[in-house]
Amino acid sequence: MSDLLFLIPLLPLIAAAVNYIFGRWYLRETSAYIATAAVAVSFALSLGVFIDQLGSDDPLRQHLYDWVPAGLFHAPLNLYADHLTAVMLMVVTSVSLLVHIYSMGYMQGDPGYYRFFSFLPLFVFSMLMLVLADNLLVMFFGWEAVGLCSYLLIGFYFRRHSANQAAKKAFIVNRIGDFGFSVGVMLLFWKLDTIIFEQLFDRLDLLSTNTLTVAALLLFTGAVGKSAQLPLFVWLPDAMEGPTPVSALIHAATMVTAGVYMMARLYPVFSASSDALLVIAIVGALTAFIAGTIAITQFDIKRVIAYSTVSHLGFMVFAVGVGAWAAAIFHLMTHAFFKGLLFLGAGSVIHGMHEEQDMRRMGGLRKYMPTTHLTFLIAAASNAGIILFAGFWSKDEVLVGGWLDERYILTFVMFGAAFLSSLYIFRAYFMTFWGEERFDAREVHPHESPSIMTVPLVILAIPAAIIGFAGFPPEDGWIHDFLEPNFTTEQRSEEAASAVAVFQAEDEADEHHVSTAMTLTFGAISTLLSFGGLGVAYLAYVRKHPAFSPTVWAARAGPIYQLFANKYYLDEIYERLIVHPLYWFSEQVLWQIVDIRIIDGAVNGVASVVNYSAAQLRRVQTGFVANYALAIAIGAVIVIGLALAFQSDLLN
Amino acid sequence: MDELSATHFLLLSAALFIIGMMGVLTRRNVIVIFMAVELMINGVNVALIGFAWEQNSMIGQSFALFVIAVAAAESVVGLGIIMALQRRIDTVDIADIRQLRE
Amino acid sequence: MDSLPILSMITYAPLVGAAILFFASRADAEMSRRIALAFATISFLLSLAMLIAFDVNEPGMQFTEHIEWLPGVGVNYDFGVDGVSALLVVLTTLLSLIGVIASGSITHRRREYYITLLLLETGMIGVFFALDLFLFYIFWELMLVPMALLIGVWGSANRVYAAVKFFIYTLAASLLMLVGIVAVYWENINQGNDPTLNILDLAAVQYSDDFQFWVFLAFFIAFAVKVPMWPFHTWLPDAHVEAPTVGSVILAGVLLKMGGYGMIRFNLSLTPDAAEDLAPYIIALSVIGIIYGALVALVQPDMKKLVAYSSVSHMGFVTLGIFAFNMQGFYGAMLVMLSHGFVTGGLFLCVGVLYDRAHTRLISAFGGVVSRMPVYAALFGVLMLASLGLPGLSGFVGEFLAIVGAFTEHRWAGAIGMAVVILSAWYMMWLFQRVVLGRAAGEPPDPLDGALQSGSVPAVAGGQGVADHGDEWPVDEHGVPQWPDVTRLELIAIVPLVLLSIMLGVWPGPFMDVMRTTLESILVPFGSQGV
Amino acid sequence: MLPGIEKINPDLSLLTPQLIVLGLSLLLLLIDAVVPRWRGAVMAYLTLIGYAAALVATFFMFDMNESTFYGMIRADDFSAFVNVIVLVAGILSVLVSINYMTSRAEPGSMPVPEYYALISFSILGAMIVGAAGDLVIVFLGIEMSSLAVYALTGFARHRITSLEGALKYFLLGLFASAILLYGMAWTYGATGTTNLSEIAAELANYDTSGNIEASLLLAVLLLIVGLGFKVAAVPFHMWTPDAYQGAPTPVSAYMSVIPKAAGFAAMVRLLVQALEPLADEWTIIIAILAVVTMFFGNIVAIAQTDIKRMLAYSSIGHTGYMLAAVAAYGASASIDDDLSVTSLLFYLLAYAFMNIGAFAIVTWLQDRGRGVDLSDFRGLASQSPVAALMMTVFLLSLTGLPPLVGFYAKYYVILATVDAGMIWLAVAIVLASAASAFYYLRVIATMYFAEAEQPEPVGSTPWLGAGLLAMVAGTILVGIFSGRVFDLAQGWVDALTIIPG
Amino acid sequence: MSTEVLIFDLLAVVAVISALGVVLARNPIHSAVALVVTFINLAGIFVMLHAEFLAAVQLIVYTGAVTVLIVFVIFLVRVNDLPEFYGGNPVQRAFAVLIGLALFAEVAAAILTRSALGSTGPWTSEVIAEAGGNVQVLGQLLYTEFSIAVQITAVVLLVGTVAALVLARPDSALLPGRGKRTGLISLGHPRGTDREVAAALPASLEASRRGEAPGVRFDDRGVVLVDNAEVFTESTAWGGDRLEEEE
Repeated sequence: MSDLLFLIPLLPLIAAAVNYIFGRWYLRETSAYIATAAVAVSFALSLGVFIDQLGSDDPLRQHLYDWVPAGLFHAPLNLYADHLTAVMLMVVTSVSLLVHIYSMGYMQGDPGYYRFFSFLPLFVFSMLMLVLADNLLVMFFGWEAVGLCSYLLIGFYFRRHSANQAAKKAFIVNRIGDFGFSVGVMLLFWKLDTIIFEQLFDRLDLLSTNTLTVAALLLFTGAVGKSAQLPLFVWLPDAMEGPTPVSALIHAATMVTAGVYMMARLYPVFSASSDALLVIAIVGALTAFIAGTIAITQFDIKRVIAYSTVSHLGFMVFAVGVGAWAAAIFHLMTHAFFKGLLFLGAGSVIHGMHEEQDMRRMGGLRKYMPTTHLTFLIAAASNAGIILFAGFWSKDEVLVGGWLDERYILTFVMFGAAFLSSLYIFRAYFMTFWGEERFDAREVHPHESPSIMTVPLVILAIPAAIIGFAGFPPEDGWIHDFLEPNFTTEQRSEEAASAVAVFQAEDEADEHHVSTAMTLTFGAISTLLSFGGLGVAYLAYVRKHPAFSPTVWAARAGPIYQLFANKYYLDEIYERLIVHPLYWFSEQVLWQIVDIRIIDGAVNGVASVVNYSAAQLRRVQTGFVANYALAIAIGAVIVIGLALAFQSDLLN
Repeated sequence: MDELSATHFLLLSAALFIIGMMGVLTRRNVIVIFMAVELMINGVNVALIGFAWEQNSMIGQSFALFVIAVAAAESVVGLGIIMALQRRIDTVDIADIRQLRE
Repeated sequence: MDSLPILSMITYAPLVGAAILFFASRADAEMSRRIALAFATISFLLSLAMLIAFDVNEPGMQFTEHIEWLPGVGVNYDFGVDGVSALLVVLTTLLSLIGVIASGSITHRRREYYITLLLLETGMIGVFFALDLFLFYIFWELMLVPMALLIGVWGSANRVYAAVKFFIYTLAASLLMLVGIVAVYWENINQGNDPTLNILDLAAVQYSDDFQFWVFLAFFIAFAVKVPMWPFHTWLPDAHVEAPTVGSVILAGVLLKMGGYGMIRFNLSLTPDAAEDLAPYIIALSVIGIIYGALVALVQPDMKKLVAYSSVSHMGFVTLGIFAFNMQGFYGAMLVMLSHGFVTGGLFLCVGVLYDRAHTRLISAFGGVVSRMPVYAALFGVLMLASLGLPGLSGFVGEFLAIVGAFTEHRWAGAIGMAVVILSAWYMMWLFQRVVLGRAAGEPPDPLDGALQSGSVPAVAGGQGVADHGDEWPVDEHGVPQWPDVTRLELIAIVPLVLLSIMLGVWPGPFMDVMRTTLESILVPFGSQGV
Repeated sequence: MLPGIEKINPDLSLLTPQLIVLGLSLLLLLIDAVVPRWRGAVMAYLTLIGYAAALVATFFMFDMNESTFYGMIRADDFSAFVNVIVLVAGILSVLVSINYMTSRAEPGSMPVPEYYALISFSILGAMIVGAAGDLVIVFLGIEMSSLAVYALTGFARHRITSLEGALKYFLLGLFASAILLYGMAWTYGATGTTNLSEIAAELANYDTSGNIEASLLLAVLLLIVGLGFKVAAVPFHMWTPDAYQGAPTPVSAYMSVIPKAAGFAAMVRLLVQALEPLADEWTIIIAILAVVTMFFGNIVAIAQTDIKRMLAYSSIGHTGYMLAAVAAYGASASIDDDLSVTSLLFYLLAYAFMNIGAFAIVTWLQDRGRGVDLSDFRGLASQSPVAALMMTVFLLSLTGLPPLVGFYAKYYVILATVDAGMIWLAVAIVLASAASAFYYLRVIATMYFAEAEQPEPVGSTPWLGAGLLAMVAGTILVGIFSGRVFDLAQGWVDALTIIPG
Repeated sequence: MSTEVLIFDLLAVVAVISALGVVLARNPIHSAVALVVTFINLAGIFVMLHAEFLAAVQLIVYTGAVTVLIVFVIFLVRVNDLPEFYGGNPVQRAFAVLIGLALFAEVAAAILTRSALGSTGPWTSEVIAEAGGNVQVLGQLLYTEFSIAVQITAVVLLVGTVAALVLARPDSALLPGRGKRTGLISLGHPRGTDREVAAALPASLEASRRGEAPGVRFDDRGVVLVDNAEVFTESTAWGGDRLEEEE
């Protein structure tokens, strides 16, 4: 199996290259089949890897070639698949495959069809490289490459200014995170002389706690960018400029979770620094809550889902921060399916509504598009954490993890986020599928999408509904066992081990002996919160209960509502405080003053001084012979005088 | 300074030399400048002959002879230039002869 | 010199071509072009052969040539190539060949143009081969004149200023190097050695710290101006903007490399102690240059200026890497040089393609080029991404290694230098967005443009500025000139660079193999880890 | 004890080149009187043949170190090399002159026959300075050379500026001659002899470790001032721009090299040979003069638009470099390795090729009816690419750009100065060179980058063309094959051998 | 104070005073006369220095030839037009005096501090007398040690002659045949100089400018080309070549 590992990313890459080069003139529609087939084979192979890993604790490895053999900084292109990778492979290839199929319908007739089916497998390739990497540099390659694909696909409609802006913004904001990430990589390399994961983990005990904390925080910066955490999440809502399948695949299911995956992959680094984890937990919790508050004020269906994504990424990051590693990955997995499904469903709605995205111009769609409605409902329930649906199990575990880690305040914040996630998703659901038809029926004729789109929805709905049982019973399900090897620290040196051992002992005691009572309590709270959200949404948007009227509440909340609706003015703050000053500084200070006036001014100044002195000195030459003779005489007197004074015995 | 010594002659030579030089520096009439230079050269000759007298060598006198001869040749050339110039522009004032400048 | 003098053949093939062109006064433009092409190709093929025959395990000089020249003053004709120069020479011959190919848009005094180009090539190759300081200096200055002529004769509006500035700036700086060369020459003799100017012999001598300091400065300033390092960079934007396309390509692709090459070859080997002492200051300047170049590039209204300032930024990595004194830094510096040659060369060609069509380089005059020139957009896009350091393309490996190298020695410098990944993405993507993406001036906006923004951002039509299109191209109903996509010649010129930059990003191994042993041997005096 | 009148038995063979040139000069005068119809070209051929013969004779004069005429005449490698410089420069100047003399570039007519005679006399004077072994001979040689050049400067007698240049040159030259003479008198007074070798021998007994006696120093200083005038060192340079600008262009070309060569030959003979024991004193003075000179010349040249005047200032700048070479004297442990005068001689030879070359292009343009202003060069590259290319070669060589001879010359000077421990002087040289690039480049820029305004220059000047070719070849090749030339020049150390009269 | 010193002082003082006269006299003729006085005094001093031959040469060459030459030139350039003035502006004069005094101080310091070399040469007055006198000894030296210098001096004198001839001889001597000549007259320059532009042209020229006068052409430099230059030389004010003087 390990010999075929390279095919998993390679096939999509080939598809991407072939489609890009030949797509425009030769392949055209055929490109979709090539891409889908490649991804399908990748999926099959991933399945093989998964099955292989199910029964084995030995990771699969494949050495391809030495990518960057720069002395100690040795970055071989190795593929590596352990349990964690296997889970990610499954998630990535399955969702990708479905999105590919779905896109064949969704993108029908688009002039950039071939381009789409070139970028999409390229993304799959990049994501698979990220997942399969065995060292930091290859991971960084995948990390940046998915960013590129995100850029290409957000800006897919490159004739739209807003799409271009969003694409650029996504890339640049991501790069801020990447900056931190790469400094983290360099820090680890500097201290440990390697960037290969396994060697890195072996040598971690050489690091002081402070260094570890710094390294972990730097690496986390990468995750903040990629996984759209506070304060860098601003790019993700704008990323909805891309075609909806892209949002489903990249900005919900896979790419944005790369940050979480990265932290899981670097578990030994992160788990060794409790300070860093605390920061991570706080960021995650705040992100989850704040994104939720924004989501309830949005009217664009994709934006609601986008903020929901941010919020759920916050859940995952929070899980990492409180040491609930398995829960984080578990939530990542369930979220991939239900959020992918939500986006695809939203895409189907948009498709059926002739590119309308504003929920205020929708309503009552359930009778026009039943399949979409049903699958969307399943996904929404999962997202809201309605009991038995996938999202419930994973979210519940995150909350329990927070409590067990004794982050009580944060856990309460997370409760709020959980309530909000139920509220906004059902708000969206009800606004879209229930209530009166607010669109102009003369122009818009809602219709169900073709089966090429609905079939993936149905397929995706299955895991979105039931995949949660992979984590049943809570804290002790299959997923926990499977990921166990990834999240235990081994092989620590004596002294470090003793220090960690205590911590770990407590940890294990807490984690693996969760009382049934606690499980039940948290299940109850979760259920309460999710139904609470559902209920409020129902009352407000279906029953139009005056006590829950959104307009009234919006007016009552006033500035707070404005704050939410304007996403805390983060974009504006960045624009005013960073972007504009930077432009001003670059142009007015650096370029116009430092460069042109000072540096170049000095250069030209030398020339001017020379020219000026030339113009002045030439006037010495008066044309008057007596002056010339005088010059000679003065020169003689000076030369003779000085020489006599200094060199002769006259004065000395 | 009771005895006649080379110092006397050297001082005289210096005086002549410098008076000549000041003539070159102050006069505007080309011909007078020319005369001033002759003064300088005579100053040199006094020095040469003075040194020869002091050292009992004839080299100085011989040198002075060549100086006089060369000075004569120079006079010829100089006066030739003055004549040629005077033929073009009717002046011997160097303040008028300053088209070439700066 | 028993074997074939292949290095001399590589060097003087273009010179022969130039001489033939010079005397072939009847040759018309097309003929001149063919002759130039032939000799540039010969040089390129010979250099490839040299690279193939190159023994990567040999740290010293290879294919050496030695002719006694001016024995009285220790000057000899010494040629040789090692892992550092081999690649740069091939880069030079390649870019020169591409330069000849891409010169189709030159319309006047074409014979002289090709003569200049070929002379320039000889000068550039000689710089990399020369082992004798005197010979090196000759080649170093030799290329000044053709380059200044390229800018001054075939450049655009403000070309005279740019040419003169380029010439005097670099001349002034390199003249100090001449004093340094002479000082080293005498110091070597004063230590009781035979008169020589061979760099290998001179490097074997231990000089006093004080002496090293001054000699280091003398050499360094010459190279720093060439690199160009902040704050010696202001000639570059002017030169680039005014130079013809090929001039810019060669300027960016090869001339700037000579600075980095010179530092590795001369500063490090002659004055290792001074280099180590002064490294912190140089690192600081490099970092300033990296960030500064990027920030200033951000606000440039002119495409070439933007790329020029980005060069300042990129070349900062070269000095950063070199003065980190470890393997990563060296690799990084070398790879950045190669990558910058491919990528910036390619970018200038891309700018040239647009300039040939629109006769302006103002960014504001463009927009939506992709709709009319999709192939062009793809090529430009790849180069843009390579320039901003996307992993898998050429820019990344070098820059990352350079920073890793710097980081292990100077934490803050590495960290701050890394921040340029944000800025480089910013200015390159913004450039790409304004020029290639979007819409041309006059085109109506997309109905869905800004639909997501809930009305806060107005829909934006294409580029605001108006280019002077003349009647050269047919226009569509919006008055947008329908430029043809890249021609076959342009494709031949740009595609190799694109492919090379991909290759360098995906598989830099072969490149690194060539330089490995040499870099390791250069590193020996610095006793650094990292082998 | 009367020394009997012995029959003097001089070895005239040691003066072969000088005698050839003297014979040539007299022959030219004679022809003018006897066969007036041979005026013009025939005289030019004769002149060229004569110089070539003298040059050939000179090559037999190397590797000699003898004296004759009671030590008044030295035949050593230094004098031979000076002969080479002035004869090469003479040949080149004549080649530049031939067509100019008959062109209509100057108003009125010029007395052509005397022209070649005067040039020959001037060259003879310079050669005599080179071979001088006595103060008297130095003086006479300089005067012979100068007198002829005064007349040549005013050769375009119908042009007032020509006469004005001659007058200024003459008056100041006379003034400087007086100062130089005064210095010689003082030297004589301090040492009791005028023989250069004997002066050196005399001074060798003198304690030069501490402060020098004022009168001796005065002698040195007056000599420096006088010679400084001859070589156009600032602030004794004032005549240079006016004389160069006023003189007919071929004469400007001529006098940019040969009187300068004579001046430097005198400087070497007087300072290096005779006053060698006082080297510590005069090197520093010369060094300071060198710096002032190179900067003043090169900077003021920037402000000039008249090419001849610009080249005049440029020649002042080059004087600075040559002075630097002289100032570098005395540093080497072994005098046989002393590069100072070697580099000076090489510089002079290089300078002959490139500077006469630059003037030759100006002449070339004048022959075709153009002026000597910078604007007359506009767009020359598109009208006469070869002429423009040649001018570029000369100017770049003057800038000191490799691989042209000017670079080698400058390199050797820097080599010498650094050897002498005067790094600051070397730095000054390179900075001044950079400044000089300003105005040299401006001419190149005008030729290449500006649009032509005047009609294409037409005309036929075969001799000038031949001369230009020779000078371009020299400018390119002399540097590359400078090894042998340099060895020849290194023979100057012969001059330091003390051969009493 | 010996008689010698007294005589010397007398001669020296007169020489210096007359030298000052040369420099200070307003009229160049007076300068010339003062110069002659100086020379004569110097001749006397030469005699004191046992340089009898040089004294004679001084009288003959300087007071004879040179002064005569000078006076000749003064006449040539018309005495009435001679400028009678001192040097340019007062600053120049002040500087000149200052510089002169400074230089004199420097030289005098050198003179007064010098250590005399003493009698190094063989030519004491006895030896000279034995050889037959100053002239004999000098002659002997000139024919032996200085023989080459004498010859070179001869060439120098020849050069001087040729140079003066080249500059001063009239054009007519150069040009074969005096028949039909093309003269060059610069209209823009009064008195043939390049300095000022004529305020008004003579009427005949105005006519010729209109093309009415035969045998006259204008070229583009503002120069009149005439077939017969004499026609236009009625006024020396703008006659270029003073051709009438050569007739």
